[in-house]
Amino acid sequence: MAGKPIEMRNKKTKEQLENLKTQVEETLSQVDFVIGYAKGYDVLHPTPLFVRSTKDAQALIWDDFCINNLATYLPSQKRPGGLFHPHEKIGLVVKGCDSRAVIQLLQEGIIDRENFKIIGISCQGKVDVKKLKNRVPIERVENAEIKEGSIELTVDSRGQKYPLEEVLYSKCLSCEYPTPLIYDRLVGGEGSLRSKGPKEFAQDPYHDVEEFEKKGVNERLDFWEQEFSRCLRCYACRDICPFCYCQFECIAQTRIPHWLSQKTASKENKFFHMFRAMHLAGRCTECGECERACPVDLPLLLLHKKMNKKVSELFGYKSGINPKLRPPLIIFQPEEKNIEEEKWE
Amino acid sequence: MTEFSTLMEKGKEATNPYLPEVAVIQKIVDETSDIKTFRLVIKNREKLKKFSFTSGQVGQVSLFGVGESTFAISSSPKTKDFLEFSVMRAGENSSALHELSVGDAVGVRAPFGNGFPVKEMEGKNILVIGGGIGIAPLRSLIFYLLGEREKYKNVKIIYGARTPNDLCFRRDLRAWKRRDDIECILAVDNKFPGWEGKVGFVPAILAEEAPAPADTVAVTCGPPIMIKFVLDELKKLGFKKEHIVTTLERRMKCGVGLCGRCNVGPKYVCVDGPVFTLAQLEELPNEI
Amino acid sequence: MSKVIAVEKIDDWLDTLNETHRIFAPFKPGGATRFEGYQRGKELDLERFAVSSPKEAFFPATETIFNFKLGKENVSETVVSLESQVKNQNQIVFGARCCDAKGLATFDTVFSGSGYQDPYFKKKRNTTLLITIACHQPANTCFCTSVGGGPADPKGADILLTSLDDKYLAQTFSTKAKTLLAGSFFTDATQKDLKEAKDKNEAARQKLKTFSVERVSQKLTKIFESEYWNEKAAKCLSCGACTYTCPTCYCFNLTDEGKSTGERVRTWDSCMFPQFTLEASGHNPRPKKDHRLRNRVNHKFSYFPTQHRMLSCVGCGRCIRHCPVSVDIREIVRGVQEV
Amino acid sequence: MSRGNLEPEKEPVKNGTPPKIIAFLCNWCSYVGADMAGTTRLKQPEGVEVILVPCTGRMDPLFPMKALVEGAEGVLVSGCHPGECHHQDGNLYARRRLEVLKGFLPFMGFEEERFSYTWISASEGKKWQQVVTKFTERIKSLNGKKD
Repeated sequence: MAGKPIEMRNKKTKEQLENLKTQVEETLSQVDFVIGYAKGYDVLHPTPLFVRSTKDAQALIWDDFCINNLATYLPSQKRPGGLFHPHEKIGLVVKGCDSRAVIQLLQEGIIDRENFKIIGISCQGKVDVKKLKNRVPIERVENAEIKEGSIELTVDSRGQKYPLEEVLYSKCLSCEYPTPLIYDRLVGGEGSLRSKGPKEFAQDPYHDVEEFEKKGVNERLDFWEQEFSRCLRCYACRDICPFCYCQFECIAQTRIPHWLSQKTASKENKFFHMFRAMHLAGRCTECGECERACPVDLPLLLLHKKMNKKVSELFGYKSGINPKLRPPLIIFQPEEKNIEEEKWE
Repeated sequence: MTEFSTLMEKGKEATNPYLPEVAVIQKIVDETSDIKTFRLVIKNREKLKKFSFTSGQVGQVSLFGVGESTFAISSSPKTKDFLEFSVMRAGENSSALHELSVGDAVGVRAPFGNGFPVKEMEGKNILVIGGGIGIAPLRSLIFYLLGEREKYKNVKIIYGARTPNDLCFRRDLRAWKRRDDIECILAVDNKFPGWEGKVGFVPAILAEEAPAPADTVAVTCGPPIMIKFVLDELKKLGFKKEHIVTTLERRMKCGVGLCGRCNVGPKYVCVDGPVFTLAQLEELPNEI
Repeated sequence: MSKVIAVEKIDDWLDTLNETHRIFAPFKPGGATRFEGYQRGKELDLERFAVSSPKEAFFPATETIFNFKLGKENVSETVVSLESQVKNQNQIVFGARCCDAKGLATFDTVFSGSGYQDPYFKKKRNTTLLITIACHQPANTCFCTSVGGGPADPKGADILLTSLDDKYLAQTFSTKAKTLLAGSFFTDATQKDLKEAKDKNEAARQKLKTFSVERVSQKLTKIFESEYWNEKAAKCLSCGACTYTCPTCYCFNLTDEGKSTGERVRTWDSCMFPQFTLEASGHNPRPKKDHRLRNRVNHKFSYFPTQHRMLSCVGCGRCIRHCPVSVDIREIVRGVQEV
Repeated sequence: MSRGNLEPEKEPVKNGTPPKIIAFLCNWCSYVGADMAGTTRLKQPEGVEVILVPCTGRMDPLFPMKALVEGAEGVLVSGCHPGECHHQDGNLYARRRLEVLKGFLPFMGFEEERFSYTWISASEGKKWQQVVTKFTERIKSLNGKKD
């Protein structure tokens, strides 16, 4: 390709932003509001923006940090209207990985297709701020730019460079759907081919799950005991998840039924995350928002990727790909191909 | 046991306000299909003797292993040898309480909150308007008024419920009806075979009775929807905001203004309430 | 009293203190820096901002209020034995920031204020010393100077350490603190040390952008019904990350666990959770997330100041940094002034 | 560190006491089969606590999960054979959920042997005896290996 690839990347991002603004403005006439991204408190943290007028649309941004999965606002409880099913029509800016969440919500019948308009936008991978946080004190970042295959952060007026492969989200390094699978409008044409990640990583997104499975059972037990002792039970992972739309009746907090004690010992925390993983079996689309939202950096995506790996091995099902498919755990086959009955002789 | 003194004994200086006092159920009266009155006797006799409260104050009843919930004290402040709570079966704790029988133990933390302004009400006419389980704190107030009858001008009670079977404290109602120094008007929402009293919602009965607002304090408790219309009606009838007294309901846990749950604006219902005048309510944000 | 201690002596100093006190200090177990029990060899992280404030040393996320044991003496009489004891343990919180220390003023006002008092908090508060470190590199989410604090504000601290490159200046602000500065680790501070510390703290203060929160309290009561809250809460997920990491949030829950023997447990709770004000009847005075966000901001900047004549926000910025969608309380508070 | 998820204060099971095992049995087939094993005097291990469920279709995968987290050392689920379910397809739904659970538990630090599900009809008392004995042996061997 002519020109250095990274300048092309920035060029494409800028074009997409202009195109996005016009697409959002056009969508405004068909919906009550459009949800996109705006500048947050610093360059690394864009924040969701609710656009209700062309004036709001000017605040829209699109860059290498816009990571929020905005599909989480589709189920009614999280919408500004909150509690009930308002007949609001919503416009939504959706990346490839987010589009899987939209499709899965459609498969579950929790949202009605004619109630929202999707503005798809192809994606070139997003920078994982937690990977930066472990390398440089990001709370004092002044500027961030992509230059020649790396990201250059200015912190305390000193520049630090990191190759993109090192700091992109792991899900981006093995991304299969840079272009959204569902959209009413598409900004910026087809997505770039899967960005070249570290070789063994690019092929198998479940690489980290397999690594963890190799450990001994006690090592795994101790690992989770240690990790979940940090959990604050703030439920950010649950409340940002597009599929946890029963916050009001979540069994983590109800007394009838009384599944979980409010104590925050590692055992209770572990049981909460385990049953959330079970509730997401065959539904989670690995958008990774739970891991991003966790204030104490728990490796939550690992849990849900293990569950998805099991579900795909057993039923060959991948969540949020085909709106016609029914989620695997609410159907069955009289003869299950990959499940044999345990032998007791 | 423990080196802490409970709320029952020391009130504000209780060294551990979270620690309940163990009490035993002495008597259970089935007021209606879903309301029971529990007569509790605190096991520690001296604490019970020293215990005092004002009508309108509430208490927290603990079912160990289940939880705690807030109920108005429905017995008279004058009775010293027991406490009564009238409980409607609603959530986990009240349902568990309904399963208990005489002799079972519960925990009690009381009194909480401010209670009715019985001192300021002296020398005035008193209008008591109750609905459903809202009659519980008002029963305690009526007992108090009858005990100090001469301090108050005329006393009028308007009490309504869905059906005659939903009227609580029927024995007391009959006693009040027989008295000539108070007026007791009972109502049910709609006609019911064998019912001669008034028919209609409490706010409508209030409009029909149209009591004169002069030198009268109105005290009302009941479901939020009834309170809303009763307050409007009282304002229409010309009652002064300072002379309209009601109570607020909130989810409560600590009951002593520490756990931050039961606020309406800057006020905490468990310590600044549950009794508020309409004047005070109108200063608070509209979040009822 | 002011003394000086070399940086490499800090670990030894903590070791000796560890024999008589239980020390809470910031460590980096996973990715997140967090206040945890001190152990020799665990690598201190004094540079990063700890995720949740050291309030856990005074107000643990889970605490037993009392144990109960139900036993039937005879069929008609049930016996209940209640047993509640507050462990007596000398503690030290080391490496807190000045905003964390100031946050404790809110806890003191509520839990050992004029009304009912909390014995569990008071016992820990009276047996815990606070060693804070002046901030010389505030984060872009810090706004302590806008709410009456500062990067080197000693309020609430027993000892304030100020970094002077290879050594720390240690200033005491309570009688108890003096006992900690004994021992061979410390030498007397010189005037030069004091001057250098003052300059560094002043330089840190200049780095912070200050905005005014004047009249916010009165304005908040006026705009209670405005659409402003619907807009500001639109992106909020109503989770508990802001409240659980906040140094001044003290709301808690009381629940019972166990059947015939068990305990009543106090655990953190959040006004942002829908169940916080849900009543048994099903009525909820704050059913929607904009009600809840409005209540949280009002509590910090209007309700608490009306009751106690002090703000209940110390400007540490944790609710901004740890919000999954970056709701920015500075933006909300400044916006209130313009509605 | 709590091994096998017993409450830390509880000491690990000495080899004398039977391991704590929970068996969820469906009301129409496996419970009857297990009952038959009892009435025909087939020798069964101690310490197995049976919980009756109307059908394996009612089996919320959180039941075994909660049991194991709270300290049960083994959980067994058994229902009618696929195709013979009293409620037509309860066991067919359950098969998928329980298979997913079985694949997930080891990842969280529970030995594979701690959870199994199987199908035992009303007449298979013998099979029940075989299953419950083998399952308990496996759990005992787990504890033996660990201490």
